[in-house]
Amino acid sequence: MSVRGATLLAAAVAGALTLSSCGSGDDSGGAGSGGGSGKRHEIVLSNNYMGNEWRPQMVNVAKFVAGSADYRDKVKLDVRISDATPAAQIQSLQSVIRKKPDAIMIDAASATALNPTLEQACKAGILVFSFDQVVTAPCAYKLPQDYEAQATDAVNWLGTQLKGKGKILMDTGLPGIPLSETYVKVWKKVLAEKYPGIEVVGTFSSQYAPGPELQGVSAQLARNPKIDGILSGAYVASDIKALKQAGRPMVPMTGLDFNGGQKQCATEKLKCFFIGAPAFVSGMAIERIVKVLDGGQQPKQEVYFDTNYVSEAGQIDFPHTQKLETLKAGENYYPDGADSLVTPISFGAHDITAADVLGK
Amino acid sequence: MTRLRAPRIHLSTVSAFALCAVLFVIATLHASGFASGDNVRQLLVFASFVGFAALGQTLVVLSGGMDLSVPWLMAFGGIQLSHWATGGMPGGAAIALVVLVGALIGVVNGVGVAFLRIPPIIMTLAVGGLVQAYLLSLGLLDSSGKSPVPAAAVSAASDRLGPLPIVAWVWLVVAVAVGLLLSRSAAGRRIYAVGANEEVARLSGIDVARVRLAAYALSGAAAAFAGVILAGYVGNTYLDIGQPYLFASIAAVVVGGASILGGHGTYWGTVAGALTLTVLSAMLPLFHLSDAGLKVVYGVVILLGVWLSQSGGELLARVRRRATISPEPPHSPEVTTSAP
Amino acid sequence: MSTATVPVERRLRLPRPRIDWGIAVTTLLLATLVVVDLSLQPALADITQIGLLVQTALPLLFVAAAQTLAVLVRGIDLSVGGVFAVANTMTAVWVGAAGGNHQLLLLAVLVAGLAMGAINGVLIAGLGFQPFIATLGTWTAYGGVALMILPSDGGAVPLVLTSILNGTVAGIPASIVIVAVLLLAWRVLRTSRFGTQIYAVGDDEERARLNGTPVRRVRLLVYALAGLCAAVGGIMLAGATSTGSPTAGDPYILMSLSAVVIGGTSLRGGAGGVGLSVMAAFSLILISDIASAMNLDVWVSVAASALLLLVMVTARALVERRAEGRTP
Amino acid sequence: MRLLKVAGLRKSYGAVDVLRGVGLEARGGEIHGLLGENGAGKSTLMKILSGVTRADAGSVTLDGEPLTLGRPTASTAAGVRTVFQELSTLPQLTVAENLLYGAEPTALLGHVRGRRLRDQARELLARFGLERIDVDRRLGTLALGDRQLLEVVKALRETPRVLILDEATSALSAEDSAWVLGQGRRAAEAGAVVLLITHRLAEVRAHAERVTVLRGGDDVLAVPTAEADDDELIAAMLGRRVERLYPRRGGAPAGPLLRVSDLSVGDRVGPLDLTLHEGEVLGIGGLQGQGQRELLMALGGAVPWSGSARLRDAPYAGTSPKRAIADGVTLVPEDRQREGLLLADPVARNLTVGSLPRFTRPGGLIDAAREATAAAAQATQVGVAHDRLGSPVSALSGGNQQKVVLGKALLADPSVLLLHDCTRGVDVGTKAEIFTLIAELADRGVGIVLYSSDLSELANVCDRVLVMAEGRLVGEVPSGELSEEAILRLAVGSVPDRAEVAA
Repeated sequence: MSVRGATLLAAAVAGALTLSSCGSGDDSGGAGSGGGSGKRHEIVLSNNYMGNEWRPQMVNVAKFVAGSADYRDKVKLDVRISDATPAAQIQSLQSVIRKKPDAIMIDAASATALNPTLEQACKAGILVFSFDQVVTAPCAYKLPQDYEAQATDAVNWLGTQLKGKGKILMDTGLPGIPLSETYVKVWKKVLAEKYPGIEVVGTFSSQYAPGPELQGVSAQLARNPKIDGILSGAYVASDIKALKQAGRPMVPMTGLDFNGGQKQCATEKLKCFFIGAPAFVSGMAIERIVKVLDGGQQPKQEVYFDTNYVSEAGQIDFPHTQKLETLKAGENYYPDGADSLVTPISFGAHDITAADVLGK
Repeated sequence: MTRLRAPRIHLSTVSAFALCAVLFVIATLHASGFASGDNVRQLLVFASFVGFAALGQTLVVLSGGMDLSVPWLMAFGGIQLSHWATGGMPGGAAIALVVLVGALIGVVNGVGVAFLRIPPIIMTLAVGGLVQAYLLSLGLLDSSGKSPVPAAAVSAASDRLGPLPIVAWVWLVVAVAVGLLLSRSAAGRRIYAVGANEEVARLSGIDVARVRLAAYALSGAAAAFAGVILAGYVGNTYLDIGQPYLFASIAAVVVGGASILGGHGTYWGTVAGALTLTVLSAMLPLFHLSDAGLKVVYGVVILLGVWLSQSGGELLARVRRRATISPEPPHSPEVTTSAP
Repeated sequence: MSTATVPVERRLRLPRPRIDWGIAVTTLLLATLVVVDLSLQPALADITQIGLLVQTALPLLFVAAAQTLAVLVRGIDLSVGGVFAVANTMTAVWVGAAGGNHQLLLLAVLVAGLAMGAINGVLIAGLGFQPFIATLGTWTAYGGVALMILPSDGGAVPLVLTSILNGTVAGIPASIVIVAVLLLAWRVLRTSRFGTQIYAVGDDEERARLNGTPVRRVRLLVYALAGLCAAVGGIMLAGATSTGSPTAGDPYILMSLSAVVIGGTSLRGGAGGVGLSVMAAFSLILISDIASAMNLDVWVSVAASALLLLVMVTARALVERRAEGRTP
Repeated sequence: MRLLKVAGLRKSYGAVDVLRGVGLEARGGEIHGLLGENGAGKSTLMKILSGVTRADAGSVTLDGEPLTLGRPTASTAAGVRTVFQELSTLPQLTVAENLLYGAEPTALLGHVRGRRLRDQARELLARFGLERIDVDRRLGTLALGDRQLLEVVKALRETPRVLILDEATSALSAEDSAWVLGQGRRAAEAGAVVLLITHRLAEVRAHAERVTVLRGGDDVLAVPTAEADDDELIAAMLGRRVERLYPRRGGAPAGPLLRVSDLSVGDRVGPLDLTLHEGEVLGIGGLQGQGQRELLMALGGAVPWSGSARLRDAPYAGTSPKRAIADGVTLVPEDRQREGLLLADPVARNLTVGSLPRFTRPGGLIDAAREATAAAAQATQVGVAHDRLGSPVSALSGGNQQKVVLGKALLADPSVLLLHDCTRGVDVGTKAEIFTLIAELADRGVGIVLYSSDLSELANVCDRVLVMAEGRLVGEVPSGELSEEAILRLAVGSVPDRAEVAA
C-alpha cells in the first residue's frame, strides 16, 4: 500500500513537472522557430529582486522596449528573476548559459560575486551587459550610474541650502550593499571637507523601504528638537510624513526620484533634491545590446549620468557633476500618477506611459 | 483559594516590564529628549506594530506552535488592502475584509498543524511562501494616483486621541481584551492546556484541533491588521513591509517571558517585550554605534532579556518541580505508547 | 505477584519489511527532479555542467548539514546565517588580503566557525537557553560581526580557493568531490561512538543521561560542529563567487530548515541524517534550476517551492503513519 | 562476602527533605528487598547509587571502598548496574546499539565496527535466551515487555557488583516478571548485591532474603524477610496499621447502564460485546497488552472505534473525549503524568480543566469563585489537602497526583468511569483510599470499568471480571467465583503458546 502510495506520488510529481515543462517547451520552441526565421536576438534579462518598487518598473520597461515597434522583430526577451542572493542568481545564470542566448543583460546581486559565472558566459560566446548594479567582470559591458557623483551632488545641494551650517539626519541605507556604502562614504567625506559647520546629529537606516525610513526619521526627530536637513538616499515622501507627524517645519531633504515625494515637494513648494535613478535604464540597455549584436560600436563601460531633480530652479546654486532639472508636471513628475512611479517614465524616442511601467 | 493562577507567570511579565523600564531610564539619562512626550508617543506607535504582529504569535506560541507566516500576512494586509481600496472598495469594508481573509489564511495554517500534523514551523513557512507568491502575482505596483491606503488606516496610525496616538489606544484595548481572554476565559484555559500538554488536553475533553485553528486564525487576523496599520502609518505598501516583524514578533514573545514550548506566558508579557525591543532599537543609535555594532548589541541584549525574564520565573518553577518530582520519577513515554 | 511458572506467552512477530521509507521518499524525489531537469536541459548531461550546478549548491548543502546536526539533538540553529556570513567575509577580507599561507588562515576561519558554534552550544547546553531563542540572538550578533569585518560586498578571495573549487580531481569536478567528502565525513561521524551519542541525546535526553552519556558535552560539540559546517558553507560561497558578502548567509537559514524537513530528519530529534538533508537540499537547488530552465514567473517558482515543502511533509507523514500502522 | 554499605545519605530539594540520613546494608549473594510508600525516598536512593543524582551528604561504600557519587559513569565503573523503572533504552537506536551503548567495539578514530557490534549483541541475547529478538530492529518498534527485558540484559552485560532492580517488574506480565527476577537471582548467586525495589509485597516475600523499609526519607526497618509478616511490613511502610486494603461494598449492581455490541478498534481489538450495570465495578483482566488499553480508550472516545453502544436508553457515540465526557463517560487514562495532568499547572486548574463548561459564564469568561469552590470540594472528596490547591501538581507525590486525576474525572460528574490501572505506582495507603472511593461511587450508582495489572485488585474490588486475550473477551469470572487464580487461569489458558511459532 505504502509502496504504491509513494510511487503514485512520485509519478504524479514527475508527471506534473513534465507536463508543465512540455508546455513551456512548446512555447520556447515556437519562439525559437520564430527566431530562426526572423533572426530575432535572444536576450535574457537576469534580475534578482522584486521586493521594492523600482525593480518591477525596470523589468516592465525592458518588456515594453523589447515589444515596441522598433524592436519587436529584433528582440526576443526572456526575464529570469531569481532570489536576491548571488548564489541564486549564479544558478539561474547557469541554466541561461546552457541555453546559449545571444545576450544576457543583468542587474546583479553583487558587483563581484557573479564574475566567475559571467566570464563563463562570455567564453560561451554570450554578450554580457550589466546595468544598474553593474559587475566588475572585464568581459562584460557596463552601464553604471555614477553613485559617487550622485551622492556628491546631493550633499553639495544640502550643504548649499543650509549655507554650511546646521544639524542634519543621515540615512545609512541598507547595511551591507555597495550603494549605501558609497553614499555614506561620500557624504561623510564631503561634509567633513566642505561643510564642517554641518553636524550629523542622528543616523537612520532607510533600508530603501518607506516604512523603515519613516520610523527612523520619526525616532530621530523625537530625540532631536532641532533638525535643519535630511540627507537620505531613499524616500522623501517618508521624510515629509515624519516631519508632519511630529509637527515640525519642513527642512531641505534629499532622496530618490519617486513620484510621491516629487508631487509633494512641487505642490507644497518644499526644498527637495531627487537623485535620478530611472527605471528605464533597462530599456537603454536593450538598445545598446541590439546595437552591439547588429555589429555596432559600444564602449565597454559607459557611465550613465543621471539627471537629478530639484524642486525649484532657484535652488540650483552648487557645484554639480550630473545633469540637473527642476520639477515640471507631466514631464518629470506626474501629479495624478501613482506615488511609486520612478520618474521620468520615458526616454529617447519611446512613448512609455505610466500604465506600461506599472504593468497594467 | 483564589490562587488559581500560577504566580511565576506574573513574575516573568513583571521582569520584562522592569527590563524595559531600565533601558528607558538608561536612554533618558543619556539623552533627555528620550523621555519627551513626542518620543514616547513615537515609541508607542512603533511598539504597537510589533505588539499586533506578536499578538497572534503569542497565542500560537502559548498553544505550543509558532507562526512564521506573520511577515507575509502583514504584507498581505497592506498590499491587498491597497489593492481593494484603490479598486473602489470603501476603506472600512476593505480593512474588515483583509483582516477576515487574514484569519482564513491563519485557518489554513491551523488545518495543516492540527489535522495534517505538519510541524508548525514548516506549515507556516510554506503558507508564508504561498502568500508571498500570491502577492508577487498581483504585480505589486498600483497605478492610481490616489493614496494607496484608505484614510481610515492612515488616521488610525497617525492621528492622536487625547494624549496618545489612536493606534496606542487600540493596542491598549486589544491588550486588555487578550489579557482577559487568556487569564479569565475558558478559551484561554484551553489554549494553555493544549500548549502545556496536548494529549492531556484532548483526554480532558478539549477539542485540540479547534483550539489550534482558533489560535492560528487569530494570528492571521492580527498579522493582517498589523499590516493594515503599518501601511496606514507608512502611507504606502510594498512586499517586504513585514520582514522586520518576523524576528521582532518572536523576540517580543520570548523576551516577554513566554515559553517557546508553549503552556505558559501572557500577552502582557509580550506587550512588555514589544516595548523593550522598541526602546532598545530606538536607544542604540543614540550611542553612536555603527550599524554593525548595533546589530551585535541588539542580539546580546535580546539574549540577556530572555534570560532575565525567563530565568527568574522558570528556574524557580524548575526548582520547585524538581523538588517533588524526583522522589518519584516520571513515567517514561514508553510506558504509555506501548503498542499492543 | 505469584511466581507461577505459566507457559511463556510470546506474541507472534512478523519480519518487518526492511525498506526505510524516509530514505526511499527522499531518494525518489531527488531522482525524479534529476530526470526532469535532464530532460529539460540536455546540455546538463555533462560532468562539467553538473560540477557547476553542484558548486552553486555547495553553500546550501553545508548549511543544511549544519542545520541537520542541530535538529538531530532536538534543536535548531538560526545562527547558521550569521556564522556563514562571518566565515564568508573573513575569507574575503582577511584570508584574501594576507599573502602566503592561505591554508593556515582558512583553518583559522574554520576555527572561528567552530567557536561561534561553541558559543551557541554554551548558551544552550550550559545556560539552558532554548535553541531557537539562543540562536535567534547569536544570529543577530554574528550578523553584526560580519558587517564589522566587511561593510558591503567585496573583498578578495584567495585565488587558491577559487582554483581549487573550479579544479578537478581525477577528471571529476572538485565540487562533486567535496560533496563526497562531506558525505564520507558524515558517515564516519555517524558510525562513531559520538555519532551514536548524538542520536541518543536527540532521542531522549534523560535516558541518554541514564546511559552515561555526557549530554551537555555532546550538545555543545554538536553545535560547534554545526558552526564548523556553516563556516565551510560560507567559505564555499566565497570561493564560488570570488567575493565576500556580509548578508549572504541569511537566505540559507529557512532554506536549510526546509531541506532538513524535506529530507526527513525529524524536528523532534534522534532520527534522520545529514545524507538525507544533502539530498533534499540538492532537490531544492534542482527545483530552482528547473524553474529557471522553464522560465517560470517568479511567483510560480515561489509557490512551487512552498507547495513542494507541504507535499513532501504531508506525504511523509502519511507514509510513515501507514508504515507505523503495520508494525506490531 | 561483598557488602554494600550506605550511611547517612541526605538529599533535599529546596525545603523538601527527601532523604534524611538513610542507611542500608546489603550483602552479596542475596536479594535485598526495598519497600516504601511513594515519597519514602526509594527512587532517590537508587538514583544516588547509580550516579544520576548527587547526594547532599552521606557515604556509600562497596566492600569498604568509597563509591564516587554523582556521575553515572563513575557508578558504572564501580560495577553498579540499574534496571530503571522508567526505561533507559533509546527507542530510535537499534537493539544492538542499545545493548552495547557506551561499550561499542571500536576501531581507529572511534569508528564503531558495525558487524562486531551486531555479533556481540547477538551473543549477549543468546546468553539470556532471547535469540528471537532481532538486533537490527529499532528498539522503539519492540513490544514494551521486550524492551524491559532488554533493559535487564543491558544491565547484566558485564557481571555487576551491584544490581538494582527499580520497579523493574511493575509493567511486566507474570512470566516476564519471573524471568527478570530469575536473572536477579542468578546475579546474586554470582556474588552481586541485588536490590529489589517493588510495590509488590508478595514479590519481596517470594524473592528477597532481607528487606529494608523506608519511610519519609528514613530507614525504619531492616530484617530478614522470613522474620516479618505482611502486616508488620505494611505497618512499617505506613507508620500505622491499615485495617483493610479493600473496602466492603454496600449495594449491589442494578440495571444495565452501558451496553456495547460489536466494538472493534482497528484490527487489534474486538469485535466484542459487554454490558456494564449501574453501581457495578466491572474488572477487565488478562495479560498485559491484550487490548485492554484500546478498549478503555475507545469507550472514553479517545481512539476511533466501530460498533454500537447505548448509554441507559440513548445511543452512545463516543467519538471524542469531549463528547464522551459530555455524555457522562469519563476516562482516567493509564499514564497520569503524560495523559492525565498538566504538570506545571496548579492543582485546582488540573481539577477543573476537564469540566470548564460548567464554570463558564455566557460571555465565555470563567466564574472564578464557582471554580474555586468546586475545586476545593473535589479536593476534599478525593483527599487532597486544600493548601496544595495553588501549588503546581508536579509538586505532589505520585499518590496525590493520581487523586487529582481522579478528582478531575469525578468533577465532570460521570455516570460511567473508566479506570486504567489507576493504582499503578501508588503507595498502599493511597490505594486503600482509592478503593474506598471506588466503592462509594459504585454505591451511588456509578458504573465503573476497572482495568488493573494487579490480580488481587481485580479479585477483591470488582463485582465481576472480564478477561481479554488478543483483543477479545475470552471469559468472565462471575461475582461468586472471583479469585486471582480464576482470572489468571482464563488469562493464560486461552492463549496459545506462541513461543515456538515466533522462534
